[in-house]
Amino acid sequence: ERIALVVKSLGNGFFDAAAKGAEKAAAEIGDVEVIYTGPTAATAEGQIEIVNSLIAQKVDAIAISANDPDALVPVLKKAMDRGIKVISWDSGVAAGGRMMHLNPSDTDLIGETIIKLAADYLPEGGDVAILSASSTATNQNAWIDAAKKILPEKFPKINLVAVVYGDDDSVKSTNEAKGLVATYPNLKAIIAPTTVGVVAAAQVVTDMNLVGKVNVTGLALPSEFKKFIDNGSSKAVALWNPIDLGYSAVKISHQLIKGTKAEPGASFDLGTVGKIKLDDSNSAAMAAPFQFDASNIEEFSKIY
Amino acid sequence: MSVPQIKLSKITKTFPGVRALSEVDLALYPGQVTALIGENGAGKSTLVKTMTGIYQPDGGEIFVAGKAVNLQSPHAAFQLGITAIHQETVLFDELTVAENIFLGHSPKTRFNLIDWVEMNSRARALLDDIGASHIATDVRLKDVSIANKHLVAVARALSIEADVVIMDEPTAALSYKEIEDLFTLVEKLKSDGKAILFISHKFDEIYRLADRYTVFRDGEMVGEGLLADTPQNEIVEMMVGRSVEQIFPSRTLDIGEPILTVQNFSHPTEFADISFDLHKGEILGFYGLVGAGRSEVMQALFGMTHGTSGVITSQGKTISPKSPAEAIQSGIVYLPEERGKQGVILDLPIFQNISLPSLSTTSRNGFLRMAKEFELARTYATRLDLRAASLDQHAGTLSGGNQQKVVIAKWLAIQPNIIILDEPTKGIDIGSKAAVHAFMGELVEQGLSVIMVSSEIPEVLGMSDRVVVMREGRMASVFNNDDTLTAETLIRCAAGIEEQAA
Amino acid sequence: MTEQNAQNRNIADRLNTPLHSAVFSWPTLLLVVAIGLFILNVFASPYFLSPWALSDATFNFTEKAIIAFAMALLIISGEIDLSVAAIIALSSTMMGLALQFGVGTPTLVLIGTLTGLACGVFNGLLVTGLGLPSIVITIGTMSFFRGISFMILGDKAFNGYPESFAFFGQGYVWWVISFEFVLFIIIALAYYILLHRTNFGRHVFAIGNNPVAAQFSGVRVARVKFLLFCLVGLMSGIAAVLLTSRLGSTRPSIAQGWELEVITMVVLGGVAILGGSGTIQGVFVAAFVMGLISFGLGLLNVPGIVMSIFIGALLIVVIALPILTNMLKERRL
Amino acid sequence: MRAFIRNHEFWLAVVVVLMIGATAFRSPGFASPEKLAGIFNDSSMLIILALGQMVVILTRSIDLSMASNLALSGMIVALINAAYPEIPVPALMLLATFCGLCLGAFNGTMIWWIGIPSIVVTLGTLTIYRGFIFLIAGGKWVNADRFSEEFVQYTRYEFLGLPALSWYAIIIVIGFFILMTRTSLGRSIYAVGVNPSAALYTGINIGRTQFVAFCISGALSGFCGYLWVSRYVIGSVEVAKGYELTIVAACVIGGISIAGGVGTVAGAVLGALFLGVMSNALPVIGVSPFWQMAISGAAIILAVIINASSQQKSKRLILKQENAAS
Ligand SMILES: Nc1ncnc2c1ncn2[C@@H]1O[C@H](COP(=O)(O)OP(=O)(O)OP(=O)(O)O)[C@@H](O)[C@H]1O
Ligand SMILES: Nc1ncnc2c1ncn2[C@@H]1O[C@H](COP(=O)(O)OP(=O)(O)OP(=O)(O)O)[C@@H](O)[C@H]1O
Ligand SMILES: [Mg+2]
Ligand SMILES: [Mg+2]
Repeated sequence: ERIALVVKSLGNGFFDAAAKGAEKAAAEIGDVEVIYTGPTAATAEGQIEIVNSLIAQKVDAIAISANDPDALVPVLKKAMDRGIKVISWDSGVAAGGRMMHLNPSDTDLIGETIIKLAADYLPEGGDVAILSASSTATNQNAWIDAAKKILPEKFPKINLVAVVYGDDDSVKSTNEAKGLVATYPNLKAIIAPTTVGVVAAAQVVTDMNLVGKVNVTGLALPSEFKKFIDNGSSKAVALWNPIDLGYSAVKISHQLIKGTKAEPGASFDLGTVGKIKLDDSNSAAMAAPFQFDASNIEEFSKIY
Repeated sequence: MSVPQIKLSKITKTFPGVRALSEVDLALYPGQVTALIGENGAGKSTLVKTMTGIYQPDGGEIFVAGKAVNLQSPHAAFQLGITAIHQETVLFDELTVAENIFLGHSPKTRFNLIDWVEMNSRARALLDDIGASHIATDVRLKDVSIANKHLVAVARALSIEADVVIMDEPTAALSYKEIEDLFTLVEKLKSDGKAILFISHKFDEIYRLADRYTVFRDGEMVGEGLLADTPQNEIVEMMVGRSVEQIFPSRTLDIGEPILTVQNFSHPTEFADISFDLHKGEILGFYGLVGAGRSEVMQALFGMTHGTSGVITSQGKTISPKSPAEAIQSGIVYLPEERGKQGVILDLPIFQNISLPSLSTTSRNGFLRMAKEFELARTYATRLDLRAASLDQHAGTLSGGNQQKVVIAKWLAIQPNIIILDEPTKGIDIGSKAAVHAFMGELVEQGLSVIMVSSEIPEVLGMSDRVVVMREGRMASVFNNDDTLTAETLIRCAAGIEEQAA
Repeated sequence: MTEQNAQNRNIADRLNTPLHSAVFSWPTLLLVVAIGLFILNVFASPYFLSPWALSDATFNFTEKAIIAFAMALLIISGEIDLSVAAIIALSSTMMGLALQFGVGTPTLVLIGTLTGLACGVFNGLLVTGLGLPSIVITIGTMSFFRGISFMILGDKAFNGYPESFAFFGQGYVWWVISFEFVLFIIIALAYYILLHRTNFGRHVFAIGNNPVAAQFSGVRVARVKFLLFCLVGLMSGIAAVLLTSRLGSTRPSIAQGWELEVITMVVLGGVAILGGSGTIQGVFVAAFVMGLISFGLGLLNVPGIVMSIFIGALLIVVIALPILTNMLKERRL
Repeated sequence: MRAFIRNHEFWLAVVVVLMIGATAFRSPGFASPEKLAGIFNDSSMLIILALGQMVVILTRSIDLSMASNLALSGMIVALINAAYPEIPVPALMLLATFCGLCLGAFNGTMIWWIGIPSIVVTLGTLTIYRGFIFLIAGGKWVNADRFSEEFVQYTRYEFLGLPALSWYAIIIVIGFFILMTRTSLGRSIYAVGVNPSAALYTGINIGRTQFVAFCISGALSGFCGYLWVSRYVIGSVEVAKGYELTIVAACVIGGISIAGGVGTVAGAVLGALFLGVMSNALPVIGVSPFWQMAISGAAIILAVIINASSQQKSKRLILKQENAAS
């Protein structure tokens, strides 16, 4: 039994951690080979070529974190036509291109969390900006939409001035972060719901001596971000457990292969992580994001 | 006899597939000019490059002032006092005059950096020395006129204290007056006791300047001696291997209707008010100093240049060629001056070179028919006695003379009415020259009309029915080539001397 | 030069027979490489020899190859176009834009190809009209065309192409034979005829070898080059239709980096980068070689970036080999 | 004086100053010394790389592998720093430069000894070098956390108000100015580009000069490899991807002729500054960054057109009388 874990791009610490979880699940199930693959640049075209070769290899399941919700649909449809089980996780694919989607957490909850992370340290309110990954990343867009929706209700004093895109490329993210600081002199916080972006923004804040003036926050791997909590450029960030995510993706794929139907209401056993149930759009969410700050980052940076 | 300043002994040099020099000897003596004579491709320039360290010989020895030396690089040659004015341009348009003179051996400061101040002042002194005080040292070479460029090349050659000065066809690109200046300089160098090697295809120059001669044929030395003791036909026989009559083909004048009429043909910067007619079966010569604008006029007639005005009538119809393609359609073809760059396409097979302008006739609806192409190429290749192994051999593998034949074949194949030959014998040895002249005679006999641009007076006088003389972009005069027309008249007219007298 | 003289000298038409020349030619050598790779793949992966797998694999190169054929002609003529990928992006964006106005599939295809053609005209005018060096002009238009896509799309994407539009990039003509593959074969044939069997093709070779001499021989150099830029633009437009249809969406970053892949394909196909020589057969086989390498290594789950090492090395080795053997031969002479 | 005004570099400098002026008009803070220093610092790497590319282009070649060379050299020192933080950073800078030099020398060897056109060789090594990054790093990134503090600081230390990165660029620019105008090597590089066959007759070895040019561009790429990784605090396969064409663009805008032999150090620096100022100015004057690409594309096209018309061969004007009269 072969399950392919296709990620947005290789080398990203978040996905490397997810791959670890996938291996764990495979070892638990036994007789499962995990193929961990992805393009080096986060593009849909690169993922399409990879999916094509996975189809040719007749893998049993593909679990993908997609760079583009629509561009991948045709090729994933083809995979399903050839009898391959397809799920998306982390960053989803439009409904036609997958059997189910595994959200790392509830979208609205993440949207709220990323704003809250900034608002917690801004009792007076103020200007904040979002530095996202690529403009087509499904998950990012969903979170940002959720955040925008919740702003007027729950955080009236927080003023979202801009959303910019760093394409998960460190240079572009750095330049965009610099642009934000230059364009909005009263900026109080940069929210980057992506690991590459949050690191780049924190580095910019450090370099431009803005520690204490601009707070960087968002979603980050503790192991990659510890430095910036330590130096004060960031007060706190949040993330779910990527290991659990990879683990669950493989568990679900395995159950699909074994014949479980992916339909609204169906439930999957995620072993050590627990159980999930599919909603009307055939998606399910895992745990709430977990917050890291000066008190616990040391401990978690050793894990993922 | 004194000790030769430089002596070459049994020098051999091979290129892939060509033995350019085989065991040649040459000696140059101080205070003497030695002429090196030979057909195209005889190996003259190759020898020059071996003497200046650009090529390393495969065998043989070189002695400078009696000592065996090894010329590993142009620098080594410099240091031994050997300098050359090469056949091809060896100058740098984008660099300054001073730098062109000193590149490779520029004066340096203590930190081994180039000393621009010193370089400029030394260049100044050198140019003044050779009577070129009008050339500034800090302008870019591209802003210097062609004749002055040549003086810069001379200054470069003299920028080192040389005992041996080599000149490889220095007069090929010069006009009458510049040639005279150069000769004065050579005389001066000679009286300074330099050993001089002079290469030229023009026998009048050789007899005027040189004391000794050496003749090469196919990379071998076939004779040497004192010019005073040797008549020209003997030398020609040595270099060609047979005797060549320097007689222009005689032909019965059979000149018909005007076939091309040009009126007030003008170009904003290059030429103005050109008016002449060309008759059927006529050879019309165009004479002028280099740079008089003859090629420009011809290329404009051929549609290469734009922005011209005037009226051109060909066979009763007014034409205004906007491109060579249009000129060809109206029956005018042009054999360009620079054979290698503008004439043949070196990496295309011979048959494709020949058929290129005729493709519309050999092909059907735009689709190639190779058989027809071969047929066409074969017809004209045999007619011109082309020497080649096969028709699909690349034109670049042919000798210069045979390449010229390919270009001529290409134009004959489209059966033109008017053929313009621009310096058809420039840089061509005496044997091939006679063949080209004979061929021109054949063309007009078949009813074609020929315009021949030439800077060689004997050729102009020997071949043309009438001669147009151009000066500074304008027509100076038109002469009927009867017995009264002399070389002196042409030169005076081209140089504008008669005008001053009037 | 007399009749007699002519008769006793005989010049052969050809030194070698056409068959002999064909056997010892670049495309043949490359074909051997391709067959070798095929066999290697059969042994390397059990999944390789399946009609569907092979059919899927063709998608990796057909779009690029379609541009490569036109690019081959352009490079043979001594010019180059680095803006092809940007043209794809702009064509795709224009189709997406048209889609917002609810046009149908035929109009979409027309807009895609015409945008490509228009870009080609733009390049062609700049290069031949103003006599500018194509390598720098197309570096400029490369940013310019893609830049316009970014101006129009910003960080958004166009989706929702009609069902019927999907046929071009996803449809099959017969069994495993995709529409793209059929189009690729037809275009290859068309370019083979254009380059090797027509006057136009001959002019392209003449220009590439010596544009000045070609001009002096009555070839309309500027016109031919202009047409070649138009062809490259048109082919990029067609590739844009195929790729957009295959992806079902348009983003401004589409086809990023393709220009270098297309040129690699052309050079691997034996086209001299400095112009003057090359064959369509060579490019055709080169497309398969690149396809086989990336598909074969893909089956072994080798990341794309590592595959590119093989392709880069192949490029250098394949160009260096004939030069090296020549050098050895000459030394022996 | 007239020569000076006709000078391409002069006009490019005017354009750059106008751009700064116009932006400052819209957003007064833009022309403050700190902001200008920031822009210079942002352009530093491009300046260094453009100088390397300039040397190569001057010899009638092109180096498309600079960005991959940069990324590979950068990854090598990043990995070494992550594994052995105790190795002093200057040693790593030298090592990066040396790596780059070797990679450049490989290009140069292929071009000199085997005689493959430079565009083919560097097109090949463009992908090969980048592939090697993946192999040596095992596909992983080197993240901010794994670098030593010193490694990161060596581009940031300030001296006279400018970060070290800017100083590296300034020193290299001065060095290149001397190299190109006052040394035999510099002049040979021009000579080879202006007229290769004439260069041969002057005793310049064309192949060797091109080889040296590729070594120079390689060494500078390698050095920038360290700078890049230190500046952006990340080592990954994607570092500087596609940057090779930006470098060429800077050269083209700077008036360096792709046909070789024409171009100056000042031109390359100004070309890089032009792009640097533009990318800094657009967001400030409220132009969407999405417009930047199209604008820089248009700038390149315009630059080429202007260069071509200014470098056009001066007409011969053999019709002297007429022109004297009019
Ligand atoms: N670099 C080279 N490679 C190959 N063959 C060469 C090279 N240089 C010269 N040759 C060949 O060597 C022979 C001698 O050439 P060379 O230039 O010395 O002739 P030349 O006597 O100077 O002729 P011309 O009067 O036309 O100047 C010719 O057959 C030429 O084709
Ligand atoms: N001042 C100059 N600057 C640059 N090139 C020049 C100059 N004068 C002449 N030339 C070059 O010399 C060649 C001859 O010039 P042109 O064709 O106008 O005159 P011509 O009378 O035909 O000379 P020729 O006798 O050489 O054919 C041309 O190819 C031209 O490029
Ligand atoms: Mg010669
Ligand atoms: Mg002329």
